[in-house]
Amino acid sequence: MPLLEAKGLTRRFGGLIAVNDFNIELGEREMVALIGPNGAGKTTVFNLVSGFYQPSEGAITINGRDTRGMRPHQVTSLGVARTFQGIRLWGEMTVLDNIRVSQHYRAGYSLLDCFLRTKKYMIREKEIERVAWELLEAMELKEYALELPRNLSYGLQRRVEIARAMSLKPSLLLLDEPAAGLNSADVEGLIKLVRWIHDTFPVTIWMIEHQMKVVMSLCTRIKVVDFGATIADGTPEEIQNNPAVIKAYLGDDTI
Amino acid sequence: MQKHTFTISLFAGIFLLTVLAQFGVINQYLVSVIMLMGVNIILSTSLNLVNGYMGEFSCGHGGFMCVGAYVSSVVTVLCFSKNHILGAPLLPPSLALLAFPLALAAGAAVAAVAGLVVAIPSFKTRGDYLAIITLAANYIVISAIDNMEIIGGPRGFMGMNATVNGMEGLLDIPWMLLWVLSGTVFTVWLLRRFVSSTLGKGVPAIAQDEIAAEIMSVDTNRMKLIAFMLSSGLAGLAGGLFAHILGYVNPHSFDIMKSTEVMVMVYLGGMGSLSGATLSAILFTVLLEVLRPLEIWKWVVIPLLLILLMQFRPEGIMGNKELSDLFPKLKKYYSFK
Amino acid sequence: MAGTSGSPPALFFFKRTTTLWPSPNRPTGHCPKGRAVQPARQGPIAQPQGKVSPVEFFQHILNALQFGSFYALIALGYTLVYGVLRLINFAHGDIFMVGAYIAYFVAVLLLGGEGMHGLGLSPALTLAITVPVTMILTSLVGVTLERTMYRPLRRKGADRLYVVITALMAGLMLENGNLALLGASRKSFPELMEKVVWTFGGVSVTNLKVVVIVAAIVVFVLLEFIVTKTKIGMAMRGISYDKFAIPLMGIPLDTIIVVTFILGSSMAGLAGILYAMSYPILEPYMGALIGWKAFIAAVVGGIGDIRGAIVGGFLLGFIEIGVVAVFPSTLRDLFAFSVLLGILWLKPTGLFGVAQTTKI
Amino acid sequence: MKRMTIKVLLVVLAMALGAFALMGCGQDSNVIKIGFNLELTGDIPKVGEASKFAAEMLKEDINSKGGLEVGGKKYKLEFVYQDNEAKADSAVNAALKLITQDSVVAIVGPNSSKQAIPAGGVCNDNQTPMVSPWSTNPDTTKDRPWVFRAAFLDPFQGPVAANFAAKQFGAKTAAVLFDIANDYSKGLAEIFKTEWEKKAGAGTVVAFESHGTKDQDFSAQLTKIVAAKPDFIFVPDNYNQVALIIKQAHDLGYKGPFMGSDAWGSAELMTLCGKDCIGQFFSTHYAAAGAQGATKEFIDRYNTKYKYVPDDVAALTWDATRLVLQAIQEAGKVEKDIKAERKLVRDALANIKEFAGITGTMKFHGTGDPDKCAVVVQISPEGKFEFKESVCPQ
Repeated sequence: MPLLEAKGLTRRFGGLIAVNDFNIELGEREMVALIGPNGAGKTTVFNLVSGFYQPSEGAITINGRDTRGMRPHQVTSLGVARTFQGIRLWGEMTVLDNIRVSQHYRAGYSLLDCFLRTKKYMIREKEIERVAWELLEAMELKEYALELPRNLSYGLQRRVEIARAMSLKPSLLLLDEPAAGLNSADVEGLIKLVRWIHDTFPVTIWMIEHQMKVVMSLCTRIKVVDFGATIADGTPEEIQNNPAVIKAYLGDDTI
Repeated sequence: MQKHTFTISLFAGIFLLTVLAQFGVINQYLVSVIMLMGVNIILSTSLNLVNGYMGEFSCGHGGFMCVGAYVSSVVTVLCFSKNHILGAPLLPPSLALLAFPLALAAGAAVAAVAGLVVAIPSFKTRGDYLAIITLAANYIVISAIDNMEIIGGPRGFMGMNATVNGMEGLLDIPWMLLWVLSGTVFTVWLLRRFVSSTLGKGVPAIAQDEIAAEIMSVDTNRMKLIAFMLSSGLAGLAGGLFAHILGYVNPHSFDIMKSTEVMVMVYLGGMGSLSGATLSAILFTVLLEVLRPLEIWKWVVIPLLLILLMQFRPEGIMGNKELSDLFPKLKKYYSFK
Repeated sequence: MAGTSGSPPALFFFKRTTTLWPSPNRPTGHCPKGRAVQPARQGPIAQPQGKVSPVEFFQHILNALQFGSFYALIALGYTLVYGVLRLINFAHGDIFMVGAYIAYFVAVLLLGGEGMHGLGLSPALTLAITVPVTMILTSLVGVTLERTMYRPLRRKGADRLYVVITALMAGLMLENGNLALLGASRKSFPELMEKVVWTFGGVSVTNLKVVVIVAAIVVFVLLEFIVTKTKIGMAMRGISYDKFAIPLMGIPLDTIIVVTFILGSSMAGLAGILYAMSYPILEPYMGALIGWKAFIAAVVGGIGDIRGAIVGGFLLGFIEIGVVAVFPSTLRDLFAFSVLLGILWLKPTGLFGVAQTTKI
Repeated sequence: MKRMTIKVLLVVLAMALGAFALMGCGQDSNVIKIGFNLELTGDIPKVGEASKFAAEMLKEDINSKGGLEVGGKKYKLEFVYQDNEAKADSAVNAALKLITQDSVVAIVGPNSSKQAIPAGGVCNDNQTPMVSPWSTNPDTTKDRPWVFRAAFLDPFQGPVAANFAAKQFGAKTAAVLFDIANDYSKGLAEIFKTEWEKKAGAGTVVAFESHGTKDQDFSAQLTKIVAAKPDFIFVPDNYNQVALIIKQAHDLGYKGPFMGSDAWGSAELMTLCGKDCIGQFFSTHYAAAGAQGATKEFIDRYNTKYKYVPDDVAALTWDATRLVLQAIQEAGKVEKDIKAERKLVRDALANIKEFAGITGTMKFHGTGDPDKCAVVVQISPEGKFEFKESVCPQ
């Protein structure tokens, strides 16, 4: 059974069709890219998968669970984590707290536990704390644990956002243009990071990315969309020599 | 041991105050000011959960206070004093000590339920539209009570003293002071524990980026529900205490003016700071009393002071920091975990 | 109040208004329910008028139009400032009060009476002078608040709610400062307009009522024009979309803001005069309640939108008066605010407000 | 830096608390202190102001004569005024401050029942005599031996208005417009209603409408009332609203008479209401126009001092304060110990069976509530309140 399965996914905004009959199947530990010109509807696909939008038509199943009608936090608790095109960290909370709060659904104790500081509460909180520190440690963010995100560099903020997503222990990680606005050095770091994540954790990574460098060096499979419709699907090599793609896409990109 | 210094000194303080009041070292007036101070602390800290931590703009806190005040008063009056409509007392005064906290709890509970009126719309709407809903809720509560003859309508409602006397009949100490102080400590303790937990940290997450919160697995609706109901419930508690301090309630003691005062305390203290809310509540109460001699000018001077303060500290006294953040030394004197 | 049918012109007038404003039909529609509620609330005596007679109905509509106009005029001030600054200017209700007092002093100065022997001008002339002078002076008050209190806070990048609280405090200061300076005795506003009562088959209209309603509509048209057609208006709308881009476009932010405050406060001033003429008793707290209610009206209409303010204002007027007309008036606030709350439950961003779609 | 500011703020706060704890002043053996718990700010500042003016006038009188003579010794009077902001909680604090900090012998006020009821409770618990000049709610003095009042109660005034209106207008039906948020107004309205329907039969109160305290537009209520075609309208409301109500009623084409209550009795009524009020009637404590003796003297002096004719609150405060002073004198001696002194005064107050006030003679029967005659006045074309008839309790 595929991890993620999207069938005939369609989303309309009024007259505009943002996503049109989009299909995809993602298996365990895949690393797939979704590319396409600006406004092709890539982010909309992610929004549909992460439950932020409801599909106009079609269905999404994650681990065999139909996510239609679920609210985003429910979808997330099925093991879908994502980052955002524009960074959306909680600016007034320390990096550590950012990573603690994102484990909210795993808190798993009641309000009463929280008031009475029951054993259960203590165990859970310790667990959350531990996971947070481990992640920070692993992702070389430890020394920033008590900083406010808005005081960090852009690259670091990206890193924190990915860490926050990973703290959800996802089986599917959606990265929405992780390399956007990074300098070449940071991009190198990012590539390393993503690969490391993919090697260390049992997670499928699906990314939207414009920088072919990143896509080509990471992904085993690429899906190309334009005007909401899929125009190509295959290995990097196939995509690179796919006339449709070249026509629609490579024209306005820099490799 | 040192970790508990704070807690111990807190309870020692309460004990000391009660003793002082008992032997009239601090007079009735100061006692009543301290009690109202406590009520104000409860109000400002509880509203701070919504207006500070959650970044909403609720300006109807007085309404929930009103609900709590009336419910708990009706309960105690039903139980312990003969009322021309509600009839003879149901319980002997000796039970007052047991029944009083229950009455307070009842008031708080009903107020919390009333909080739903605001909480449910808050799923869909935010900011100023929600502000209006709270405002309307406040008006509705007051107008509703105005129309309830059975609890006196605009004439107000009294007879709560019987309960206080009942408690003093058992043991003659300033019970209300004790209740208010413990209520205050309880509130701050409760809120402190809530906002310091991972669960509670979902609330500021909503304030700072609701979408990120929702997608990062925070059940925003549940958090909003908790925040609003907790806040209004505690306001109800404050109302219950207030009613039994005065021994008389009048719906128009809880109008927009009251809500405004509470809001002022919250923003004066700083959004998202419990110690700030506490400090500002104390400061505000003291200000109200110290400036009495100014008579009419008092209500010109107080706003002026507040405006100036905001000009100099646009984030309120404490900003969103706690005392312990600013004086880390304090940390080793208490443990809230 | 004998006679039931209005004379043709009156009826024509009223017909148009009713088609314009369907809202009053709602309460009358609920009429039977109202009767059902009444005995429970009202004790044994039943209201004699089983249903609202047509004459009474038109009278109510007229009253609603008049009071709605005041709500609308004040709501406009809220909405203008809000539209530009996202700031709820809670001092606005008290600026309105100050406007009324300014009008009073100007009028008395020109007219004489009230203990001081003024220039002894004719009422008509006095009115002609009072209106502009009051509007100018009131807008000065508004601008002063903006310059001395709001702007410094904005400069410091304070949270928007701190500015709101400052506004609240400023309002309190205006109220109580007035009380402390002028004493507790209320002021009686001189009659600047010979009151005429027209009666169309039992429906009474004073010329003042008509003036008020007309004024509200004229102001609305004027503002709508300014905001949609003029350069400055476009800039105002621009700011409400993006506060940071506008200065980059070379539009002076502060000028726009000041102009906004001038517009809003002068509206409050105008409302103050008309209010003082219709309810000629001035007291320091007169602005508080109507201020809150006008704010509610503005939000229900969809704050930041001028049509919203107008519709919200009249709607509130109609709801309040409709409730009184149909139910026992003791329930006015209860029902009126419940209706508003219901509207916001159904349309969370007000009647004209647009939901902000967040893009991620 | 930030930490510094906070430290400073904390220090200031601490100092404020300290200063505040040390407040309250020393005793002076030959001064008698009387406290006033008044609505100087808030909804009804005019009421507080009038009370204060009257009290000041009385104080100057007595102190100019060397003070109040008790047991052959003259004591200077000291009046302490506390603003209760027209709030219940503030009134309680004000009362407690007067009792404990300023250690006054007795307290005059609060005026409005919303403040007077809780304040009365506090005074009773702390065994300090309190006299409310204006509060008409029975609860204020109920079961409170230490609390007295100078005004008559609603249950007496209601019938007065009803009977008079029936006689004067030959009215069969009545309409009532009252202030729902004002317990005085609401109470009186209800008593009037029951009284009227007792006389003229059920359903003869053809309209029973209410409004809010700060409302200024009554057109909707009045439209209903006018449509109900009552023989007269009873308006137990504060004078400022009365002025608007009558004007608006006339705008709506109502020609009939109005009947009012003692809350009309303010000098401001005529300046606010003008010609619309002429010819209307209301029941009150005393008629300013055509008053004789002490009453006239008081009115004239007040008028010259403060430039307006005193309203009933002023007159009642004058009486309430004099009631306290008389009690102090009849006590015959002044105890050093404040508690004992209060006891003396309270007993003396309770012993006063009859008191000749400028608002008429008051008879007390140990309830703390006076029996006194109400007068009905008509507003003359010159805007004077002219004595029409006097109604005394049987």
